[in-house]
Amino acid sequence: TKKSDTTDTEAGGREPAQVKVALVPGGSHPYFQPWKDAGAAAKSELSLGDVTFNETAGWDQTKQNDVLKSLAAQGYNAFGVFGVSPDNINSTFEDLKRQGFAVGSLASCPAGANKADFCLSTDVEVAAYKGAKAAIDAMGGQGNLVHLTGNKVDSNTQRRIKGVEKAVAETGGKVVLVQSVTDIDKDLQSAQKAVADLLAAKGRQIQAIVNTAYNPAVASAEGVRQSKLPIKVIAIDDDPAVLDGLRGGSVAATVLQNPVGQARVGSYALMKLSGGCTISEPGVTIDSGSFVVTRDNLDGYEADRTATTEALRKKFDGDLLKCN
Amino acid sequence: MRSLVRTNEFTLAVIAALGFAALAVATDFNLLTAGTLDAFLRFLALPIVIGLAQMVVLAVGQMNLSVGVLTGFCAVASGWLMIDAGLPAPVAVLAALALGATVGLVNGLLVIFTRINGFIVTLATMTILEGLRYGVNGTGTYQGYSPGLREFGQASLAGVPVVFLLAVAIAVAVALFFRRTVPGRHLLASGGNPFAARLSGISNDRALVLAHTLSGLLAGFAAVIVVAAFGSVNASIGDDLLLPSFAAPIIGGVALAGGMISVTGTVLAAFLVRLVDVSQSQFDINRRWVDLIIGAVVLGAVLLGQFRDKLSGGQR
Amino acid sequence: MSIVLSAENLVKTFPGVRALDEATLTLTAGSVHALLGENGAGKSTLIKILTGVYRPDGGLLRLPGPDGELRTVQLGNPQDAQRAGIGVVHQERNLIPTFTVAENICLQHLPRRAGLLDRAALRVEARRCLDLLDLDLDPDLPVSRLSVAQMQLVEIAKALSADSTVLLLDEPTASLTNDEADRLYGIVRRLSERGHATVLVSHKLEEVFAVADTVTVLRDGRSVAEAEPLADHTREQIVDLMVGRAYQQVHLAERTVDADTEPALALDHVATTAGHHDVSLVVRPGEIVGLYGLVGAGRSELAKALLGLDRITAGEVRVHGRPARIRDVGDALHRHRIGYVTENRKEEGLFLDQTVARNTAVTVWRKLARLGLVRDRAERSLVDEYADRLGIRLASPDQHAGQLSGGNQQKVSLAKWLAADCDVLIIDEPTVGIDVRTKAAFHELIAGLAARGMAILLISSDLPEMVTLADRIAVMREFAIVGELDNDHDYDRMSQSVIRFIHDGQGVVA
Amino acid sequence: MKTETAPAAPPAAEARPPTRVLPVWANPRLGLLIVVAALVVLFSSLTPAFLDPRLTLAPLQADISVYVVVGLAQLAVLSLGHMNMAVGRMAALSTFAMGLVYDRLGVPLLVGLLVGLAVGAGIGALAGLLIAKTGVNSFVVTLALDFGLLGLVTILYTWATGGVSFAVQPSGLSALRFDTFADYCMGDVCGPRIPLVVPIAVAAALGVGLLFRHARLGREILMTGSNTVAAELSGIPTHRRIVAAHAVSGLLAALAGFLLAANNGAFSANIGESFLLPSFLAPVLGGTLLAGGAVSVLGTALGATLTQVIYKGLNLLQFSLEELKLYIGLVLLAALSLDRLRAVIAERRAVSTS
Ligand SMILES: Nc1ncnc2c1ncn2[C@@H]1O[C@H](COP(=O)(O)OP(=O)(O)OP(=O)(O)O)[C@@H](O)[C@H]1O
Ligand SMILES: Nc1ncnc2c1ncn2[C@@H]1O[C@H](COP(=O)(O)OP(=O)(O)OP(=O)(O)O)[C@@H](O)[C@H]1O
Ligand SMILES: [Mg+2]
Ligand SMILES: [Mg+2]
Repeated sequence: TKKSDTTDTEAGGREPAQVKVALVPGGSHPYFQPWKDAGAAAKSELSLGDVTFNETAGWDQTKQNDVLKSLAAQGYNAFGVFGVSPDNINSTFEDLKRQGFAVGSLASCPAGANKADFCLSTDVEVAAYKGAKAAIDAMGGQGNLVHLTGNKVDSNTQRRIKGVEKAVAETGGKVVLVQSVTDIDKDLQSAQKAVADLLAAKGRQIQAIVNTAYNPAVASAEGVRQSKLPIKVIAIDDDPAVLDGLRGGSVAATVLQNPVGQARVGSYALMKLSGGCTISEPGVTIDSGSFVVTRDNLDGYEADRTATTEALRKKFDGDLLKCN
Repeated sequence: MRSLVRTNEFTLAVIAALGFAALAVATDFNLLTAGTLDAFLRFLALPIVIGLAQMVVLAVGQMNLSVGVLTGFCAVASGWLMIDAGLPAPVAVLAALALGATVGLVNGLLVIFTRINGFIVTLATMTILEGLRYGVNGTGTYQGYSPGLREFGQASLAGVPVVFLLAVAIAVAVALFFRRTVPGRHLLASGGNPFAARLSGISNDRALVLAHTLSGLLAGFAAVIVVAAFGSVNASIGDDLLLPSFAAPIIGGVALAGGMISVTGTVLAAFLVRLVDVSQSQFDINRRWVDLIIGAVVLGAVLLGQFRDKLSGGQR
Repeated sequence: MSIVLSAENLVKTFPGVRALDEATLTLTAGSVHALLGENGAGKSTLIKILTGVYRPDGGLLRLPGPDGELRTVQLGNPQDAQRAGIGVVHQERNLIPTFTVAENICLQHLPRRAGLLDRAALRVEARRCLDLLDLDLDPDLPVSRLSVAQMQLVEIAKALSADSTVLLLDEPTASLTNDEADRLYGIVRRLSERGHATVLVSHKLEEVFAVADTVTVLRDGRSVAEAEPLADHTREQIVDLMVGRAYQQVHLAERTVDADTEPALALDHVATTAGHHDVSLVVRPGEIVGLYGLVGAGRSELAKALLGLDRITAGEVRVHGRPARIRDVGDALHRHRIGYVTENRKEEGLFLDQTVARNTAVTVWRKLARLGLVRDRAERSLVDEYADRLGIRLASPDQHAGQLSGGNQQKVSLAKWLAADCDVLIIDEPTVGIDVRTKAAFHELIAGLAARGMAILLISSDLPEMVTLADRIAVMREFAIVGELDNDHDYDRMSQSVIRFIHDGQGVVA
Repeated sequence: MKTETAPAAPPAAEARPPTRVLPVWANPRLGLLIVVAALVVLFSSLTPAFLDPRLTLAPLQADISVYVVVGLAQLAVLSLGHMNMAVGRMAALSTFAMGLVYDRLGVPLLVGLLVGLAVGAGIGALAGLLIAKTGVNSFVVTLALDFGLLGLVTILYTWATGGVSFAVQPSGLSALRFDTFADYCMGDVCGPRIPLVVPIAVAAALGVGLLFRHARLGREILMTGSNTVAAELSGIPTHRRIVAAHAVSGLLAALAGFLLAANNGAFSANIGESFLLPSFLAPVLGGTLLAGGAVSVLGTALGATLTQVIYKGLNLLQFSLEELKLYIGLVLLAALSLDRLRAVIAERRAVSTS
């Protein structure tokens, strides 16, 4: 006979000092680096038991599951996770919730219904749309556009492609999306090679490149600069390499996301959930914001981001969390 | 003449020439325009050198799983030297080469002192190097280093990228080493029949260490090509080099068991793989289909080789 | 006469085996010294110690210094031995298959100029060594393209290339024709006249008596005769020393074959993709048919074509009267009960890194298996039985075949086909590298098999063996049968007829 | 009829001293076991969480189970001296088949598993057939197959699911994923805290062990690996044995894919992505040579255990990424060197005392 499932428990009743938050990205990536500091800040600000940042998963869902189990074994009880595989991560979330942990999906939402308590992430479709818009602006409203992105068989990539296509469609045929090049974010060298081949094959017909992944962004900025072609490059995120490109002119604009906000507000919400609050709409998805930055607003964007982060927290306090 | 026609290299050369011609026609000769040809050859340099780096250890019947990651490590380390330590480019280049050779030497010494299978040793050092490669600059990217070095990477001689010429020069040097130098012959003898080599007074241990050191040195050269030609480096460099490093020599006809190498075959095989790569961007083919095609091409090439062997075997 | 090498009380132990147990060898300048002993007596081990391949566990090795005084030395590796002027041909082939003949010959001291390999000098040096053997071989040919005999000759050229004062030859003639062997011994004699010393290991006692002047006999790793003049001994005495027991006659089983019996194996105007044409041959149950020819005549190839490894393009093969299409060895073994003992035990006969038990039982696992699982007990008793019958020297049935001495390996290679219990057995060069006692035992065994009704096709380049064993001798030349003779067991007469067939290339099929 | 002048036939081979058996501690498998035990002691003294039965030990066993089977899949062809560079993708294709039949036909867990195993065996057999028929190096054939399957698998997933994963959860899968025998009780007596997937892996290991130790098929595969020409000349149908070994490899890859899918809770395209290196690591650590002719199933199990223990322990110690990689490599090298040292000492002793 099977024993009844006594292990299933609900999160709740933990004092902030008992809450140990684990922020787990899918692997090492510049995008997640702000989580480290933001997590540490959240820890002291909210007097949490602990906040750790663990990027050892190496873009492998099995390894990430393993990392999560190890963290649980060490007493971490609240998890902010970027699921390596949006299509599989729900089972991992369920697994964690069964053990009575608060779980937030950070920076990426699972494909289909979200089984974590909430998902705080860039709306990638909106971000890609904004990037494409910026590209269309930069190329003067007409011409040929190319989209460079990551793993094709990933629901987020599909959403990004959709966002770019939407922006292109709005031009009513003045801008043509020549190509969406996928699967070139795994390592820098493949991105460089793909960009070089692309520029060689079609460089003269292209007016702009919009990137929705990091390695292609770095590679296309450098590649376009070297080829001296008049192509506008829209990058992503604010890694030093991208900001340098923005200042140097090889990057026309970049679409920023809000990793700091994800980590800080995410930790906050996880603490609240661990303390006995519930989420009013389980699995709710919240856009953590995206911002187009050009050389002109290089200095002001940080303030916008802080404001958005503050608004996010208010939103959680106001209508997302139910506490008694 | 007949014997030339029967070689694996000849088959590969024919396939490569036909493939290249077909692609040139199919792209309305866009392939032959300066820019396209330049990109084609520039990105051919790395697979050639990395294939040779694997080939020299295959020659003694070993494998080096760390070539790719070692290339990345040397590249990131030279980025660090130029940007964070502020050293001039020549120093960084020499350091990358020295670093590669040193790691290769350590691989070789570990293999002979522990007598652990080279496969496992290099798997372990690969993991260690992954850590080190990441440790240099985390997820950050180095770019904007030495303009001179990058110009060198972009330069062309009579329309041919200098880095490609460098790769060819390296290939010639490797061929010369195996063909014309005594240590090179000893290395091959040791790979062909270790026991017989030992009975002829050749030290198998020395051959192993030499092969691994050379492999590391070639990985160092690969790193220099990366740094010079591509303009930016980070800790992801080298992740996609492991399989190509095996594919080029093995398709090129190098025996896994050791003792037999083919520099020409390795170069031609790298050329073939690059050809598939380029057709993908020329025709906007889904990468997944490209994988299928590469699989088919590789199988086709070896089957053809087999067919040719059968034909020539039948003439005996 | 001055001593050029002295090995005293050498001891060498392998896990489970004491290969050398206080063996002593003294070599004087200008001598041709025979080193004799049964299979597994420790001859090769001794040679390997003298060339720095193995280090002895005990005993002394002394070589003359520059002043001629003997001095204790340690040979740590083969280079040390080379430097000490010791050249060697090991029993096993030790060539680099992908290298050219010239490179293999000069591998120990590749000539260089300006740091690079000097190919011209290499060719000259190789040519010189090949000329010593009157060998007309292209020095630029890769060794992998040579025949076994040619490889053997290249090995000898390699040993000569070092200009050694001591030459150790471990079974150098095992795969040579008589002509080639004679040429080799001519060189050996010339060298000894110039003061070089040679150690010769061979199981062909005729050769030994013809060439050597002194002899050391090993038995179970111990020297039972030390550097005695060979002239003081008769062949029989030497054999007694080797065997350690009084000389006895061996009786080959009596057989009578009825010429009307349905042949077990019949070839009717067979041609093959290997190049055979018009090959007709019958072997009846209880009969031993010899297939004689020079190396490369196509005898082994014929056997392999019969087993389906080459295609038969014309003619007919009949097994017990029924036309047979044999696809592979499994087919031959299980459907037609034909077995083939290969001449090349290392590459084709044995699984060197597997246990003797598995090597022996591999052909009969089908019979030993119940529900697909092999019964270890049955396998064990099978191995014990054949080790016993063939006198295989084993430390244990779980010993790897590669650790056995050459003769014992040959026995294992035969054992698996005896175990398979075939009607027809093709035996290819069964006694190459086999000691006299075992050779006689093999002969007795083969005759015994025939007496019990087995049909045997015996391929051999050893004419005395042929004359001893065969009922009829077919002679093959250039992939065709050029003649067939009834054997009257008179060596001189038979050899004359056979040689005539070979040289004239024509004869009447008897 | 005729008499030959030669000495008497030999009597039975004289009794020789039996082979000295190496001491128990010199057994290579035992060495690995000791290294594993030492690491377990080390890790549990460094972090007590290592002994947490629910959060560490149970998942650890489940992981080991997967990688033992992955190692066995490679071992099946290493026995021939071949390699299977497509283990991972064979697993992916097979789990696709499983997901498809669960999703479309709603078959029970076991039926889907069998379908997947059949697909795995089939694709393995195809690889074997190509290798045997063409004589092309197994590395090249399976590498090419790997590329081909990489494309095929994603194309298939896109076609069947529009994504990279089946949403279906056949009944029983979650039990395999979460339950241990401790969850099943007879009255008051509950089983040990061993995940349900463990017996599957144990059965696979026993099966492969039986195959290579006692079955004619397995032995003939080993002989083919040891010396193909000699095997051919001993009447072994080497082509069929090559096909069989590759089919077994594909079958085990499929099983590993199933176990991983059970552990992860989803049938998805990325199953098997990380199989390649571990598949070699486990058998080679366990003493199986790349040259063929000899395998060690127990060693493979211990090799997989060793790597997973190292990984788990270091994970628990919360190293940063660069430290983690560094230490995995170093611990691996150290463990192996110790094992080597032990073997060398054992050999010396055996020789000097016999
Ligand atoms: N590497 C080894 N490992 C274990 N045992 C060995 C090894 N080499 C030789 N032996 C054993 O040592 C003994 C002597 O072998 P050796 O090869 O010296 O005999 P031999 O006199 O040359 O015989 P043959 O005439 O058959 O060549 C044999 O019992 C053999 O099994
Ligand atoms: N005329 C030839 N030219 C080239 N190669 C030959 C020629 N004749 C024979 N060979 C090769 O030499 C080898 C020896 O042939 P085979 O084994 O059939 O001869 P054999 O009569 O059995 O001689 P043995 O067994 O004594 O060597 C084979 O590989 C065969 O292909
Ligand atoms: Mg011998
Ligand atoms: Mg022959």
